[in-house]
Amino acid sequence: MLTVKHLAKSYDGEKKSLTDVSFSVQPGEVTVIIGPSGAGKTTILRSINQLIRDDDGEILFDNTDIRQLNRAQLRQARCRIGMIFQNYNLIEPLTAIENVLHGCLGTKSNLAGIFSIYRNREKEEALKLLEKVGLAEFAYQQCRNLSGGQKQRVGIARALMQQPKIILCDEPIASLDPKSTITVMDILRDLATNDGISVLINLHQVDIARSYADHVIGINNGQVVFDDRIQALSDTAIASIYQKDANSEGSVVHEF
Amino acid sequence: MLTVKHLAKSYDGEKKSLTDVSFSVQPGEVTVIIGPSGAGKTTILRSINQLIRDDDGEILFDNTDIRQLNRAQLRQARCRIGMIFQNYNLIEPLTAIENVLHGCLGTKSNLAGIFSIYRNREKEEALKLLEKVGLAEFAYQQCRNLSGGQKQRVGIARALMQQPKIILCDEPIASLDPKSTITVMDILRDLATNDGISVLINLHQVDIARSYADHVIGINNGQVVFDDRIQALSDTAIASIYQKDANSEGSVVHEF
Amino acid sequence: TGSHQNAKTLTVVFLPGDSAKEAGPARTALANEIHKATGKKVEVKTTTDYNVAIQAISSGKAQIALMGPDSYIQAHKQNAAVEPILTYSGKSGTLKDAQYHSYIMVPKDKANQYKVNGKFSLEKIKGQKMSFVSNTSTSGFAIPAGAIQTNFNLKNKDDLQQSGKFFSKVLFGGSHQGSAVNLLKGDADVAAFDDMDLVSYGKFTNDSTKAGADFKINANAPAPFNSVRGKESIALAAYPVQNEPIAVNSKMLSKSDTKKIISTLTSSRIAKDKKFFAPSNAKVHSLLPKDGDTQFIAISDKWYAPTHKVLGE
Amino acid sequence: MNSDVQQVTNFFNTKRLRLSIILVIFGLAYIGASIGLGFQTQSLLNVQAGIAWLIHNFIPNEASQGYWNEIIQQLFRTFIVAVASTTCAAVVSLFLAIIGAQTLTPAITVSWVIRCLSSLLRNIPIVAWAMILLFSFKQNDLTGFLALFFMTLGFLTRAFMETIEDFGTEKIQALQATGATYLQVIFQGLLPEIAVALMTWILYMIENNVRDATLVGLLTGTGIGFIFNLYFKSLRYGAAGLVVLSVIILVVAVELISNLIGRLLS
Amino acid sequence: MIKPENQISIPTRQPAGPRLSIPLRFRDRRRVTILMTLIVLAYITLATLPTMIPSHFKLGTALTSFAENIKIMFWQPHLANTTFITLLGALGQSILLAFLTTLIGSVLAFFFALASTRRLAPTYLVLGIQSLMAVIRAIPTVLWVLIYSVVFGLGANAAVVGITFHSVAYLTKVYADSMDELSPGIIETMQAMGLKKSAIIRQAIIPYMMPSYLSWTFIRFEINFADAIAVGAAAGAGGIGYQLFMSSSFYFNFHEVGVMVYMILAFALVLEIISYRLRTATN
Ligand SMILES: Nc1ncnc2c1ncn2[C@@H]1O[C@H](COP(=O)(O)OP(=O)(O)OP(=O)(O)O)[C@@H](O)[C@H]1O
Ligand SMILES: Nc1ncnc2c1ncn2[C@@H]1O[C@H](COP(=O)(O)OP(=O)(O)OP(=O)(O)O)[C@@H](O)[C@H]1O
Ligand SMILES: [Mg+2]
Ligand SMILES: [Mg+2]
Repeated sequence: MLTVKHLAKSYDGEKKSLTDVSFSVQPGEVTVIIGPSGAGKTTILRSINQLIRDDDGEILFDNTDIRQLNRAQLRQARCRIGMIFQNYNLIEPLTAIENVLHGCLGTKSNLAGIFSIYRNREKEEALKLLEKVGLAEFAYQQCRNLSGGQKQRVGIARALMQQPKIILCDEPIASLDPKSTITVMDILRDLATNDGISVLINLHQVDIARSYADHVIGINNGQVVFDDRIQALSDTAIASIYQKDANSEGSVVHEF
Repeated sequence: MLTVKHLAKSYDGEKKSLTDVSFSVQPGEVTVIIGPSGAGKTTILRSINQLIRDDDGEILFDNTDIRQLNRAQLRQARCRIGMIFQNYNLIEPLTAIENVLHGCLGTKSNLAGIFSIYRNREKEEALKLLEKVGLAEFAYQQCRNLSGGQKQRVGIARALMQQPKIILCDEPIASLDPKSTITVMDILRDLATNDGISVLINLHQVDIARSYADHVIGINNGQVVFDDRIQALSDTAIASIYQKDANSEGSVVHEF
Repeated sequence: TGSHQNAKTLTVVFLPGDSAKEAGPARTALANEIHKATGKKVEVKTTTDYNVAIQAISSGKAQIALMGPDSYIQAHKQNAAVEPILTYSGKSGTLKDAQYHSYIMVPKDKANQYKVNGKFSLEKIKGQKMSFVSNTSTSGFAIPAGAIQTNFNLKNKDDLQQSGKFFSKVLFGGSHQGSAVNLLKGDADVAAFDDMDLVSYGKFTNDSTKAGADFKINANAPAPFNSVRGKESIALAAYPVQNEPIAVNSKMLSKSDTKKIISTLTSSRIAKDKKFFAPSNAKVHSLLPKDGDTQFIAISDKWYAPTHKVLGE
Repeated sequence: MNSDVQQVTNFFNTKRLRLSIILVIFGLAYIGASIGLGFQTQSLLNVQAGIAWLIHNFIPNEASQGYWNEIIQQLFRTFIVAVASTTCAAVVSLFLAIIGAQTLTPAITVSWVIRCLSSLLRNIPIVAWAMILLFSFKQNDLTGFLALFFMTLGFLTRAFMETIEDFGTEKIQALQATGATYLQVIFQGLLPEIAVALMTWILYMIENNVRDATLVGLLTGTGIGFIFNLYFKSLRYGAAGLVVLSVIILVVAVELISNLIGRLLS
Repeated sequence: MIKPENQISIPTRQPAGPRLSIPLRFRDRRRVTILMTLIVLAYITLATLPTMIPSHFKLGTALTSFAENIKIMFWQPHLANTTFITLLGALGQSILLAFLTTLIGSVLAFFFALASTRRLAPTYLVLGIQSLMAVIRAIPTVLWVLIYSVVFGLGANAAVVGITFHSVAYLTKVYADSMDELSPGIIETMQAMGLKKSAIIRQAIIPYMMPSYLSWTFIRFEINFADAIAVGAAAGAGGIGYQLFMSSSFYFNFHEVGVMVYMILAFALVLEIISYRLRTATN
């Protein structure tokens, strides 16, 4: 499904944020990336759909290297990659259904995008997805009036609207209360198990990872230090993932 | 010291926020008011120094009814009542020592207030108080640069500068981390025990009340439902204080 | 509070309403002469605001003013104590030609359209695009508009100032130059302006005192005439405008001071002083233009009777 | 005396000294500026004389009632010029602000060019605009329109650009990540989010331009400014007072309407 | 706090049966307001813009002449009727005028603001002062100056008083608004300690207000500088505005206008740098 090979990235051309990162993600599985703050988790995720341009390596998605695509092709590819953010990043003054419908903008013309012209089929699909995440009755609420957990579920519905093969989640539950956390993680788990979508999640909470992940990738200081089934994640493994790297300058704050 | 009799208050003339509240506070004791959110704790405290005008009852402070005083007399009375707030309410752009000195402005002339003219004795006192709350070295720091716990201690020093007979604290530790909580509560406890000041505290944390209070008043839906020594505060008593009142409309959210 | 005839300082106000030609040194020179004559401190104030100047001299905040005839008439109307003491003569050195001319002009190539019975006439200017100087200008508005008002029997001059009333369009050029440019560039069909302000840009090729006067822009005229060099315009009508006065507020300035000022300024020394009178093509900006024997001449309000009449005030 | 107390005393003395120095500097600057300008402070105390004069002379009298028609008509023209210039400037500046905002610009040089342009437009005095335009476009509403248009363009471009930049990049990226195009991101993401802020700016500018239109009218001989000048200079103070009154009514009305819209938006 | 989910429950289910078209939103006040406002503005603009263009208007000529003048202004600035020193003096006069009016205005406005903030003053005073200020603000500065120049006569007094009028009205509003933003707890706390009003103002309000007071005052200085120029031109009140008016309206010398515009831009640049410094310093 998705294979990342020898990925490297440095923001300032000096300090390396990623060095030779390789891993792959299987369909129908929840893969969790854990690691201390500043390890490079966000950088990996944003490289996958090229929101940031990395320096070197290969990112094979459906057997094509995303890094080689031109602008139009990249847009095409992005249509099949859902993404979920810590701050939801919904357009707050718009209704939930409008935000969900943004998920299909990638397949539509500029004109349709400008004047919000959607097919009935698409609208129906959006309503169905809102129902799926348990927000059917909030379809016509402005997103600014929703709670954090509700917003994140709209975010998931938006990602699903893209009919994605993979969903990338950057700390999807960091701003949520415990109850919403469970609702959201349950939905993500369900997407992998029942819909066969690959789910790749950045997380800070190891306990959550334990309950929901199939596979875990540990990152420390821009390098993959752990890559195995969840069952193999021992306490010593965790300690080594979160260990303060002797080489890295500055202090790395552990936030979990 | 302070005796409240048959206090009543309604903000909108309809819904009663306080009904027939009576209790009294002894010098040298820590009295804690507990109760669910919206029960009327803040209303009681603010009635005592007449920051809000209540509707009916008596508030005897030093044997005079505070409610009958004219403006000038009320200002006099307020000089002897210290108050501590959840949000500290310090003048953030000013230094700690200036904030503490504000505590003695109530007894001074207009001119002194405008030109910050203080006696040497007052300056000495302010420094001593800052030392007492453990902030001697922060005297010349702007308050905006202090941490929450430090700010609250400046707030206490300011209240002490008033040479109060009673200190009213409205959830003094709600915004503090556990360590600061203990520092602040220890100081308040000490003021009662060693300086003989009456300390009246609104609290949400029952466990803290248990460790620091001499006397507990339980409020529910604007009425006193418990008024006894701390030792009498059984688990059933707590349950009855926090029980959702069947008569009250709306949902009462328990935040403790 | 009575008159302040013995005020220690005299204030002289200048209103560069009609003429843009005065310059700082010339104003200072006038102030110096008045100072020498009266022994009092003299302050010079300049303003572009017509009301301010009128208000200043009529209320007595200023004792002496150099202002256009129209402004003087207004000030005199407000306070009869405002009186003209001097004006400057024409070429002859007498009051006979102490005047310049205000014209209602049209482009030369269209001039024949305005003839009625073979004579130039105002009849056909109604409904045209008109350009005035500004509504506070004597020769660029008050006089020509007064003439139009009389000619067409209008109630007042308001309709002459606004587009779509008497004229299809009314422009204000801001200065005599601007009004002339409006005409020559074709932005206006008819324009009002005077000769005094335009002498350095062009010449009259025939009798400049009556209808039919032909004004031609010099071949080397500077901005703003650079794009209309060589163009000609014909006067439908020409009106004499009496030269501007130096006016005083007689309540505020003592008789003896007035006399001293008059005798100093009418002296031949002043008439020769380049700061006061210099040909319009001279390098220095003089206070007033010199032509032949131009000099200051004492006058009284009576002399302005013709202007009073034209303005109907 | 205790050295700690001395320190506190010094602290307050330093503060007081600093304040006094600042006050003295401003006091001297005030005196200097007054002398430089020839301003007499006591004239501030004569303000009421001015008000009295105003009331005495500007009270619209019988005669001035006849001017209502004219005034209403010019007032309306002035209002129209203010609204039209703001609206047109808003459209252009929204476009400029989008391609100029650092978060959305196609190239950073474009952003700088637009920034400089807007600063230039804003800082050229409106007097200069009015005069240059008057020379080429002559006396008509178009001149006033253009003068206000250029000023507003400079101002709104800057304001819109800051609004867009405050909006941040995260939400834009979220839409880009769904494969949306540049235009789609702007219309579906950016505009709905900043619509209220833009509206507030536009309303503020209309209010401001109604006032400035009077000034521009005065300079270019159009609209309400022109007839104020006309009546004022012909010493018809009653009519001029009526003009001032009508300007007050218009500006206050615009302010009230914009407050109402503002409340509906919040 | 977690909001209970059933708190917001607007009936949003669609009626059953075949759905021809699914709406994207129900009526939303904000959206309707924006749309209505935009429609009204667009209508006014489109309907009246053509009427502004005079008949027989030669756009081409006008534009060429405009471009020509802009070119003269910016590419060929030089002086003819005045000297650079005179202009510098005039610019200085405009700056002094702006400075003086801002200074007087900000001091007066501070007291008016105290009397018109809801935090300290009774409602009738608040409403009274604020309406008065709204009326004063409604009259354009230049009219104030024109009117006062007749009352006071010649000199700077009229300009100073006229611009000050507007400054006071403007600053009173913004000062009062920023005082209203002050947390009510601050003043209440001081009252709870028995402080007098004067002490509360000096010890609590002023320290909190200082940054916004400074930045608003500076903004007003920039506005007053622009006003000083405008007033110089339109009301003959002197300064660089007067020179600008003479050059452009009397002498038609756009070369000279160019020099003055450059001088004004240079000062505006200085102001912009100072305001940038101020902003970064207070942040
Ligand atoms: N835009 C940027 N410019 C420069 N350096 C950056 C940028 N974004 C991230 N970095 C650096 O790259 C490294 C990896 O950052 P990244 O955000 O990927 O970490 P992370 O694992 O997601 O951390 P967190 O758990 O705090 O989100 C860090 O050292 C960070 O300082
Ligand atoms: N300013 C006010 N206007 C109207 N009603 C008020 C006001 N302040 C408080 N109330 C009402 O009075 C009642 C008591 O409020 P109060 O703030 O005293 O409760 P509390 O016990 O302090 O609650 P909390 O623990 O949340 O601080 C509540 O029902 C509240 O809604
Ligand atoms: Mg991250
Ligand atoms: Mg409370």
